[in-house]
Amino acid sequence: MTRYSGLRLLGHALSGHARWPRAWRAPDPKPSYDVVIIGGGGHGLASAYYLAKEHGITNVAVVEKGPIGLGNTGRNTTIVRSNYLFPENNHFYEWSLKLWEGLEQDLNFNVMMSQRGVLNLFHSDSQRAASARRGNSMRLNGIDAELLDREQVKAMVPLLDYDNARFPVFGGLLQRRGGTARHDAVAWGFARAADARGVDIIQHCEVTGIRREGGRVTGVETTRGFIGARKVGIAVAGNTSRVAAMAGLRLPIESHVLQAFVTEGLKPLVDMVVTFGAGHFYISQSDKGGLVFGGGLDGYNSYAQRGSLPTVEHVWAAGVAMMPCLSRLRVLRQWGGVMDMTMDGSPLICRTPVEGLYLNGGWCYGGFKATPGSGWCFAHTIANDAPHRFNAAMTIERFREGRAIDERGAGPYPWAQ
Amino acid sequence: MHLIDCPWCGPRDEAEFAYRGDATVTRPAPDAGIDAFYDYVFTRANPRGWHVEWWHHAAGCRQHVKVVRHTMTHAIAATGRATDILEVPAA
Amino acid sequence: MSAPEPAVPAPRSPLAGVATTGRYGAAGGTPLAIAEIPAAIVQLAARRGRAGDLARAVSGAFGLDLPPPGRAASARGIDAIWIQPDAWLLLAPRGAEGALAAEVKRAAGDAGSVVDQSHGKTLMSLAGAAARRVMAKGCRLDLDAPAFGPGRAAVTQIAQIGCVVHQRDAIPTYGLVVPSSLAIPFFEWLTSSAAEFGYEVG
Amino acid sequence: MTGRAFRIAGGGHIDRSRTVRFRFDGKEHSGHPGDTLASALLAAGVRLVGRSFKYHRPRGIYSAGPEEPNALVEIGTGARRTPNTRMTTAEIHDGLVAESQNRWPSLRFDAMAATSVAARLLPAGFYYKTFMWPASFWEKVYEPMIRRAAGLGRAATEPDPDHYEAAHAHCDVLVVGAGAAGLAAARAAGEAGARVLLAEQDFLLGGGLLLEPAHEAWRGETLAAIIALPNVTVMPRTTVFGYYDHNMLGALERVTDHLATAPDHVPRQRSWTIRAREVVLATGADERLVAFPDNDRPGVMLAGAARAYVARFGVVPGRRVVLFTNNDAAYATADTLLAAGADSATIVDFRPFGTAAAAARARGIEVLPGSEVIGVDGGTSLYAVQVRRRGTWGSTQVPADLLCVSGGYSPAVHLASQARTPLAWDARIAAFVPGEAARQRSAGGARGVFGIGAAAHDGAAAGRAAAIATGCRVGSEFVLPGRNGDADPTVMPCWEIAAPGKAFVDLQNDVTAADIRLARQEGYEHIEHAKRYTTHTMATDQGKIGGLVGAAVLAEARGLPVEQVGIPTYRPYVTPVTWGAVAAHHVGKAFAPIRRTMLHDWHVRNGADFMEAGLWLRPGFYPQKGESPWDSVLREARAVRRAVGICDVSTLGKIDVQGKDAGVFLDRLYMNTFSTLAIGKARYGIMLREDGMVFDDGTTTRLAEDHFFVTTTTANAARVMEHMDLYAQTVWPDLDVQYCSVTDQWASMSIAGPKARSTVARAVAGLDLSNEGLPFMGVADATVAGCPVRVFRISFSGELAYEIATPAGYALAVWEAVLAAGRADGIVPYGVEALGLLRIEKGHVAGSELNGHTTARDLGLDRMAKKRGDFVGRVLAERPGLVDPGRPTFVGIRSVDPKRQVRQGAHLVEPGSFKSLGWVSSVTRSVELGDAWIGLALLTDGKARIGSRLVAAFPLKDEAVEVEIVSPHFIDPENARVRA
Ligand SMILES: Cc1cc2nc3c(=O)[nH]c(=O)nc-3n(C[C@H](O)[C@H](O)[C@H](O)COP(=O)(O)OP(=O)(O)OC[C@H]3O[C@@H](n4cnc5c(N)ncnc54)[C@H](O)[C@@H]3O)c2cc1C
Ligand SMILES: NC(=O)c1ccc[n+]([C@@H]2O[C@H](COP(=O)([O-])OP(=O)(O)OC[C@H]3O[C@@H](n4cnc5c(N)ncnc54)[C@H](O)[C@@H]3O)[C@@H](O)[C@H]2O)c1
Ligand SMILES: Cc1cc2nc3c(=O)[nH]c(=O)nc-3n(C[C@H](O)[C@H](O)[C@H](O)COP(=O)(O)O)c2cc1C
Ligand SMILES: [Zn+2]
Repeated sequence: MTRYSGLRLLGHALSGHARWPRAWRAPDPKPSYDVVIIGGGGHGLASAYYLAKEHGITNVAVVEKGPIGLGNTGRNTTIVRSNYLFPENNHFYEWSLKLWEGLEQDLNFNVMMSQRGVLNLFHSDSQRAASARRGNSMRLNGIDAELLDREQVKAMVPLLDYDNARFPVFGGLLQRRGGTARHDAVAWGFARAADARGVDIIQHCEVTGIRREGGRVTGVETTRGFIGARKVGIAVAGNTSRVAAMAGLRLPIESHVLQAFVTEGLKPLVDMVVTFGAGHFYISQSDKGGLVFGGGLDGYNSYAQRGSLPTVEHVWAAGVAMMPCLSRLRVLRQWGGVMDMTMDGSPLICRTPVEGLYLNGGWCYGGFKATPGSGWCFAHTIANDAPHRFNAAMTIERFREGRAIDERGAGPYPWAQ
Repeated sequence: MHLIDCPWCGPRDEAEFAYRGDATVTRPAPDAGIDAFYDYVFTRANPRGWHVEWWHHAAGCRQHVKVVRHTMTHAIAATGRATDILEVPAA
Repeated sequence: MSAPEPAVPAPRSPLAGVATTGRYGAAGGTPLAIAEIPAAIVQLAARRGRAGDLARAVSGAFGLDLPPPGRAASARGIDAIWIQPDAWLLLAPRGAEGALAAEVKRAAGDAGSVVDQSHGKTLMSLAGAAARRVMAKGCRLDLDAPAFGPGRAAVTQIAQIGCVVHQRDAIPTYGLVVPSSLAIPFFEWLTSSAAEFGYEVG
Repeated sequence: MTGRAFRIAGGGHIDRSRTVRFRFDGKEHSGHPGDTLASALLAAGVRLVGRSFKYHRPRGIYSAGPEEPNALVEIGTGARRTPNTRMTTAEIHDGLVAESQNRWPSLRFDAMAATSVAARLLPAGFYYKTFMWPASFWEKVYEPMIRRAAGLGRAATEPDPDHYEAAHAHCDVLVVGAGAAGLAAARAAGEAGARVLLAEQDFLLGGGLLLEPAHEAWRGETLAAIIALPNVTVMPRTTVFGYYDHNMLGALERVTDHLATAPDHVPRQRSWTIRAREVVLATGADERLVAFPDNDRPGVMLAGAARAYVARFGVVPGRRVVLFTNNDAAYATADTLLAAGADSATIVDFRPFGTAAAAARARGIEVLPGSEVIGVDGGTSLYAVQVRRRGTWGSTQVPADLLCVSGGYSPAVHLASQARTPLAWDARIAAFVPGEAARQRSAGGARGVFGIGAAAHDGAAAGRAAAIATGCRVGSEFVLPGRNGDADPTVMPCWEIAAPGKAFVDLQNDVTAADIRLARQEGYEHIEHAKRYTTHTMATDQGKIGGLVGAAVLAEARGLPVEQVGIPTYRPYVTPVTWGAVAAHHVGKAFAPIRRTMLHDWHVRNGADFMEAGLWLRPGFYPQKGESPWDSVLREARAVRRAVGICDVSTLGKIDVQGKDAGVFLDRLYMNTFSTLAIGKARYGIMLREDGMVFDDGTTTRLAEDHFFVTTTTANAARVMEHMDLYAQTVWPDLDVQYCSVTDQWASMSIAGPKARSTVARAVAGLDLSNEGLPFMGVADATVAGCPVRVFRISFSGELAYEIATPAGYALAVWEAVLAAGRADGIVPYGVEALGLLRIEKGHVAGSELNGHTTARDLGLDRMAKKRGDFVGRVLAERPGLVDPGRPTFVGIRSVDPKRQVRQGAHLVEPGSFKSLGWVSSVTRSVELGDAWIGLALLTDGKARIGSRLVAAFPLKDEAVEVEIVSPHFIDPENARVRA
């Protein structure tokens, strides 16, 4: 792998950039691999990378139906944080955040991880209490969190509506180590680093079946033929139910649309991630200057990566309600992604009832921040045929057993999670 | 934005409805046991294609409307009352 | 111990102090008319399988044919508006407390469930040539003919507030029934939407 | 340049009789009504208007419409400053103030232009490869630098003073675009009787017709005919920005932006949702640029735009003109400019010598066939163009102050593609055109039918077909322009001219053809990867004029036809949409409606401090002079414990349930049994979700055999109704049950305290309040001050208490009567805070315990479950994890040092440990326990720990408070008081 650096850039500039190599190869599939990962999103690519890096398993293919990184990895609002309530989640996400913190150097790819801070506003005593419970849980688990009062929030984000708000700002829960990263770069960076360790990244190769013999996985049928595998990992956010069904699994998942928006480019205006507590809305500013924002699910099953207007109306209204100066700005583009919503809003990284078949999915609207941690834990689970303690609770059986990890307490209603 | 033909109110905007999920699952008999209830409450076919589902006309007649809708195109093939059995197109 | 029985005082409007009579908004032209109408409001629902009995009973007692979905009907000063399958709102000029509910219950017998909503719901009216344009600022229904017209009614949502819309005549005049606890924000939406055309609160 | 006016004497669509004054970058300019900021500045001789995004290159006006990539400015001042506004669509008005953006210190001398020098170091994606060392520098140094350099205009930071509206429209046929095709479509559909909406983003209707004096008469007639049709609504200044499911389109109407002073009560902009049965997309076509070196210099402009400035705005954007084209249509630009007084025009035609060239020569115009532009000379303005014969080396310099470019036209398929209409490649025009779609058709330029005559005919046919599809009969025929004047639309594809230098495919984002090739070389060869790696088409114009060009460069590099490479996904918005317009009414205080109880005004008058409860405002407490919040809460609660208090509890959800099966219905919804409840009695009940967790609680009263009155928590009122709907309609449709919300019908107030009986007895008439007459959980009708009331003997506070419900219109009368009656008993109004204090002392659960995480067992409420029979949640509540004895259970806590505050949200840990054993759900200071801090908690092995001590840890404030674990029932565990 040609290492990237400022010096190298200078060198290539002299030769008119004519000699930059491919970031990753475009190999044909081999007849079989030790591990086939289905899905070339951030999670699939990270899984392959950590299989190679942490477990020395390099005979690995990532098969992706389209170009890599254009699923949810390529369309999310890029918030990275580990501010969860339950220990099952906060240990996992904290581990992921730790991996983010060194990711640039590890991958030799600038994923623009920017620890700008994530501020969750609250607007009532009961919301403050819920934030406090969560923040205290984080702190007890060694994760940074700060509880800000109204004045502290005002000093930090003066643009909020402090005078005329329908739901006044009471304060906020701040995680300074949270922030954003460049979504595309994450996929590309993992792809390049995995490829450098020998992983085959096979694009435009859709898995159409999962072959089993005697209850054991033997490989995958694809649009480019059968590919044998001793172990198969599913990491196909947005399509988890469909791919799992190829192995006869029926999951506690519904697929829903989540929309996102970006404004025209602006000079720096919002310098952290801010989430509204009185409506579905959150915002940050990208390095290019666009305000990237979103809200809640549209709230109906859908595999279409596009959404509907009622959600748009609510999200935009919430934005102006929270930050009145947004009103005059113009929104440039809206898009949607398909969220595999589990019945408790928490993910699955686990073995399945089919031997040799592993599942990584159900990321709901929060899996971008999990990318390195998810890949790391999934690789561990596949390599050892057993979960790491960070993902031990993220099983399918938890629903049957009554051990849901329901942060919001919303219950088995995916559209409300 | 979906236009849902409420069997009582006529075509109404999606904004008036609250989605209430898969209408193909039926509540098991009270003594059916945990597994049956687990299936009913948690597991979903979640098809990419035609889906029979509930849309509660929350801001209208407050009825649960049964809707056959395509989860890729969002086309609606049929709507009906809660007890209606609706035809689901082949593909 | 207990106090002597005074007369029932007049109920207070949820818009008391808010809907002040006068002319507002843009000047010139004929203003829209906005008013709160004190009304007795009763919710009537047929018992299971008794819709026919109920219809006959109501028709017999009030000369009123309970309307089908999407419609309203009027007779002897009572408006009936379809709101749900086998359920209607009956509206009449405000009289003695609970009188309409009692009369309706008497007529319906065990064929219907009757609930007094005279306090729970507030009736307003909006009238004038520009009324449809005002409504378009919050109402997602198609209020143009032939989709809507005199005698038509619908349950919908306006400015996030559940609302029964009843077109009473061709002017058009709309009767608007909203939950009383939300009457003020509804009135605020209504008047801010009407301001462009000028309006008079009566 | 000086001396000669750029404004020509006559023609076009501006009103020369009036002058409009405005400022650009501090300098005053003037123009005429009908001008855009762009045309007025061109008329004033201004050529440099902006700086590019990355290299800060000088830029001029490139187009004459919303596709503009360069000419973006900040318009307005102070709170009204609006960044990134396209000069090419902004109408001027007196007093308008515009400023250039993304430059420092000035437009002409932009220090950031230095990046241009380092451009070689900044190829596509350079930031992915650099700025990684040292690691800590990214956030501190590199990123702030990038952010300051990037971005475009500056947002105002004050709240927007303008107001906006949303509105809804319905029609049979929506026609988008009012060019020849759209006008004809609207007229045809309108005359057929359809209800038509015609939306046009421009302030003038006519599209390409506005450039054609020969067709002005037809435009006028057609417009008049349309306006005369009562069933057609014309919406100028209205951009249709998005095409959503089921023929719902979004549009933005700019209502007052063009006015110097806006009339009162009129919104600045209005967002429309338009539900159309049929849609005709007559959105025309966008002219494409050609990628040649320095194709971004001020003085380079699209050919159609140059023509528009002359023909529509009466402005000559240049005098020595070079026209670079690959199609016949652009020739008209040369003619138009010459006719308007340009000194010279040279046509550089990419194609071999043909009929158009011959005709132009015959008209005396110089034509260089088979030639191409390989560069321009100039910095902030243009003085020459480098032209070369194709296939040769070397070039000639043609002096010029304006270079008009036409790479052909791409149909504006944005909306069609958003609606998922498949696109097909049309080789004739080298562009994508929309394929078949249901309930939607494109017409005219929007589907590659170019030329006024052809477009008009196509539009009329589409309008007619759309009307017929909605059930109309064919309308009358009307005159359409002839097709003779239409130019041959065929183009010879010309995407990039291979020559050294920066050839831009995306002007605003500074993406060059070389960037696209680099992306491919590094493996980002899919169009969507190339887009993201280079940011091609991601600027505010979304690649309207260069998008396809970049795709073609990529295709060339990959050795594939363009149609196989495709273009990036079209998404809303066709042009960017004002945020506030879609937010509309629902901002500020109107973000969500405020629900008020009928006692609201009384609470205001009596100094209540309000708190939010869902949409409701409820009195939190009633501070008296000099009181701190805690002072008043404690005073109010003490009054209840020692004498009597009154609290407005009208916000509780109330549901009237009737029917033969009402009891059975409630039995199945609640853990408890209600069918056995005696008439005139109330019972507390718990409702579960189907997954076995607690959903809601409340009391239910039986008013008659077939009539119940259910109360819910304030927070869950609507959800409980939905829950009932789901089960009544889809699970047990055979039950005879009718129910409706009566939350607003009944106001209710709780009168609680040892003296409650005395107060209530004085207030109510016709009721025996003795324990025999109205026992605990009894209900009876009575009157207060002549108003009908229903008296419930129920208690949340743990004291002897009555809840008086009255039809809401009487609330004030009843409330005041009770207050008067209680004066002798020392009655005090108390708010939600005191209510919370009292219920915590009593150990009643509320929202913070019923948070969706708890089971009835956790809360010690499982004994309420009926032994037999079905109810929602029964089965799944028995899952192993939910009956696990390790689950946290409900306990009380009490600060060991009564002065030390315990906080809600603290966790319970062993001293010195970080392992959370549970959490504190509710806390208060207690009146019963001498102001001590007490609370409720959910704690692992809760029961077993009663009597032991733990630490309530609140690391967010570095607090650790020793607490004793106690029973959650701090007062009167035997319930003697409520039965007193
Ligand atoms: C609008 C939006 C905003 C979001 N915001 C955030 C946020 O701020 N923070 C956060 O943490 N998370 C966020 N998320 C969630 C986050 O994007 C996802 O959870 C995460 O990116 C999932 O990554 P993945 O690699 O699992 O999935 P993906 O990136 O979707 O990758 C799955 C891949 O599998 C491929 N695939 C599917 N089926 C097959 C098949 N049969 N054969 C081969 N390949 C197949 C797909 O093509 C796809 O490339 C957001 C999501 C959306 C849509
Ligand atoms: N080679 C050629 O001959 C050639 C090539 C391209 C275009 N043209 C032009 O094609 C025209 C054909 O007429 P036409 O009617 O199809 O196109 P047109 O360009 O005359 O009209 C399109 C209209 O639609 C409007 N519009 C576009 N998108 C819109 C949106 N989203 N919302 C609201 N309005 C929108 C535009 O402002 C414009 O007024 C001729 O006038 C000619 O000038 C000719
Ligand atoms: C963080 C982030 C920032 C984005 N910024 C822009 C932008 O500046 N301009 C733009 O056109 N699109 C932007 N997009 C949207 C993409 O163009 C694209 O719409 C999105 O990734 C979904 O892909 P799709 O539209 O191809 O389906 C951004 C997307 C994300 C996730
Ligand atoms: Zn309905």
